[in-house]
Amino acid sequence: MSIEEGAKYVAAAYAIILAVLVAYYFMSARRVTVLRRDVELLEEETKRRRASAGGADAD
Amino acid sequence: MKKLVSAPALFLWAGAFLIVGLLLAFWWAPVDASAMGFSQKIFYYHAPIAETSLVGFGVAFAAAVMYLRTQDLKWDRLGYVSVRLGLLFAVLVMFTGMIWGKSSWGVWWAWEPRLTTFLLVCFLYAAYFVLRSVVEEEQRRATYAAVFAVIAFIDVPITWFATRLIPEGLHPVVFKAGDTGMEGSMFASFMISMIGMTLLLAALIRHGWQIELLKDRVTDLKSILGG
Amino acid sequence: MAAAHYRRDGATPLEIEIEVEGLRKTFGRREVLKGLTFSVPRGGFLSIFGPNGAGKTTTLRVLATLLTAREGSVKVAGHDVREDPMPVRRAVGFISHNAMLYPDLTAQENLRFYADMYGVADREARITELLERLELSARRHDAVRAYSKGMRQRLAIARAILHRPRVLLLDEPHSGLDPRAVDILDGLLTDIREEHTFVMVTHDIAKGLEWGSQLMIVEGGRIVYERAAGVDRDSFSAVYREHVRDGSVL
Amino acid sequence: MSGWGQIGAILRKDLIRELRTRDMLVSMALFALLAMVIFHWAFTVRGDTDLTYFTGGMLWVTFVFAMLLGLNRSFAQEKDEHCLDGLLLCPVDRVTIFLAKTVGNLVFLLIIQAVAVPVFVLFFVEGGFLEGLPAFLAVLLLADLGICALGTLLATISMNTRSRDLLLPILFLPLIVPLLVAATSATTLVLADGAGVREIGGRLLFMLGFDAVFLVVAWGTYDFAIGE
Repeated sequence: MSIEEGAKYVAAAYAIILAVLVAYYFMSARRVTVLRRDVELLEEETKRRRASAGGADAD
Repeated sequence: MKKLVSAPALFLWAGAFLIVGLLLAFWWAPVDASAMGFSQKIFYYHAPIAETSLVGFGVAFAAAVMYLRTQDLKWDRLGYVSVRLGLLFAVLVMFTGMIWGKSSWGVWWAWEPRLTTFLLVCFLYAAYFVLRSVVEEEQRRATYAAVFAVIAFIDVPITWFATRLIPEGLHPVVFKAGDTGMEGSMFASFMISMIGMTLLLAALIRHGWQIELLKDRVTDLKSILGG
Repeated sequence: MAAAHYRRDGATPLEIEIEVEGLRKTFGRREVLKGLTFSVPRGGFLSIFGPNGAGKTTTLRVLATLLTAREGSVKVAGHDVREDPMPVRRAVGFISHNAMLYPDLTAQENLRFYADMYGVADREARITELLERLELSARRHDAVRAYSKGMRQRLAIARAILHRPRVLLLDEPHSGLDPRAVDILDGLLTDIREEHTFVMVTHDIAKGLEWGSQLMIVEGGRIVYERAAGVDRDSFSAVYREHVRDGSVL
Repeated sequence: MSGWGQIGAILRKDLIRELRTRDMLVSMALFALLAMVIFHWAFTVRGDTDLTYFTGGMLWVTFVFAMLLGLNRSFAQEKDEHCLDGLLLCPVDRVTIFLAKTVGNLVFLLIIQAVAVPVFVLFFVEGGFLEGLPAFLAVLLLADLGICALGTLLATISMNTRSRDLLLPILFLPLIVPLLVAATSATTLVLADGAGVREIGGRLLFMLGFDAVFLVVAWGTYDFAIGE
């Protein structure tokens, strides 16, 4: 196999792999952001409920 | 300090090392003088990916031991994420290994010890996910998964050794690149790629772990709100 | 049977046999026991009531060392169940609605197996004694597969008290028994009542009140009601309905 | 009671049960003999094919799969009748249970091999066999020990899961491959090339190491595998 042919294989493989890994990274980064927001919303909701429930218990 | 090891920081470091490693490998390190020729360049990411895959399984092993000692589910999540990434890298090893095989031996697959080992490792860690999927109770699932992660990790070097017991002469053993001494420039390029790939794994594990922990938190909060 | 078998040096009549403090048990992220604290003196009989999923059986299995809880301290017969399980296992007999017998073995073979596991010194004599007392002598060489539910349950009792435990844990022992088997079980409980400390988990209010010297209602992993015995059935049922949301099961 | 006495008690119980019902042994033996016939069809490409070189592979593939049948059964009753709870209530080290079950499975495997190996040799091996017997037995024992130890550990895990019998081979086969490679190549060297203990020493040592490693691993993890 000539050097040019080999280079084609090698370059293509490296490009594909790096693309996969970088895409994986950004997908998981997005996922973290979305989940963080979900948790924040849910925590606020829990706090609000607890506040109102605490008021009811005091009666 | 915390900022320096956060996932984005790790990712940036990984990127820097990988790019430098790539440049060095293609423009600085000499073209291999043997029959491998230019395709030997694949070595600069094939071997780091293989090493990174094993690091992933090693992290899973450590997490499994931690889980068994503490019964804290966060270690189960770390183990799960590490196995998943280790397996992803192991599959990539097969992929680059096959390309190497095609470009230097002219076949897509050879029963060469290292490739065979990684094939078995893929099966082994695929079983980890099957095991997880058939245990409903969370604590039990974590315990079994941890026990299996310990067994599997110990089996990896044994498998690697066993594939060398297969009688030679049936298939040509061509793969000798790593065994011969490397030139300094080759070694430096190789090490930089290796560090970069490991940092990339660290960034991915951090994110994955965070995702699992956040998912748990969401489930908990939902059950508080729902109940 | 002589009470001397069960006495340990320095034992006083009111010694605490079972001591549970702040017991918490989680399955994964689901908390099943949320901090139980109770104790049973030697010779006491604790009846635990509560709806399904309240954590009654889990409590019993922690006492028997079948489950480990990471929070809280549990002592049975003077030994911590987590740190020192072996003496606890020797001190505990467990009777549940599952007989835990090998169907392909005969009654005698089953008892021999368990006797060897516990290291019962007078194995043959003890087995003969128990089989006679439980009216199973005639069928001792039959495979357990051929036994009726009641007979299996009687043999399960023999299995549980074979090694002369100090503490007996009963998990719904009356469930699924025919009236005749209930009579035999109750007769046997009467026989061994004096020498043992009991914890019984039950749905059966009548049986629980009949036997218990201490009563406890568990719901949602918490003790919601506790008192000494001496209460009639109607008022206890009222209490139960008051504390347990789905009290209608009784 | 000592651990040895308890191992004896569990072993005796399992043997009585098996000799009375024979459900494991009969299906394992029939499987091994059937596998032989099927291998003959599968590998005989011409009328005069010499299968000696395939005997090692055929033997160990057969035994590993036969053992999978047995392993699935060996915990079935403990689980179905809740006898496992009874066993765990006893004052017994969990490792003792592991050792007793491993020895029990080893006994069953050896019984099957006592039937199957002579038939295999008769059917497939051309030439002498007796001079290779010591080497062959060494391979047999070392491989059996590893198969039974690892198999018992994994069967304990799989019996507690939803899919039981389906899970065991998926966990067991990839882990046992190293041992299988060593046992197969050693057996082939003995049967086809007339190698003695000395020539296959490296492989024997490897199998010994494998057995030791997994006995230690089981020692450390069996509590977790069988508990809760």
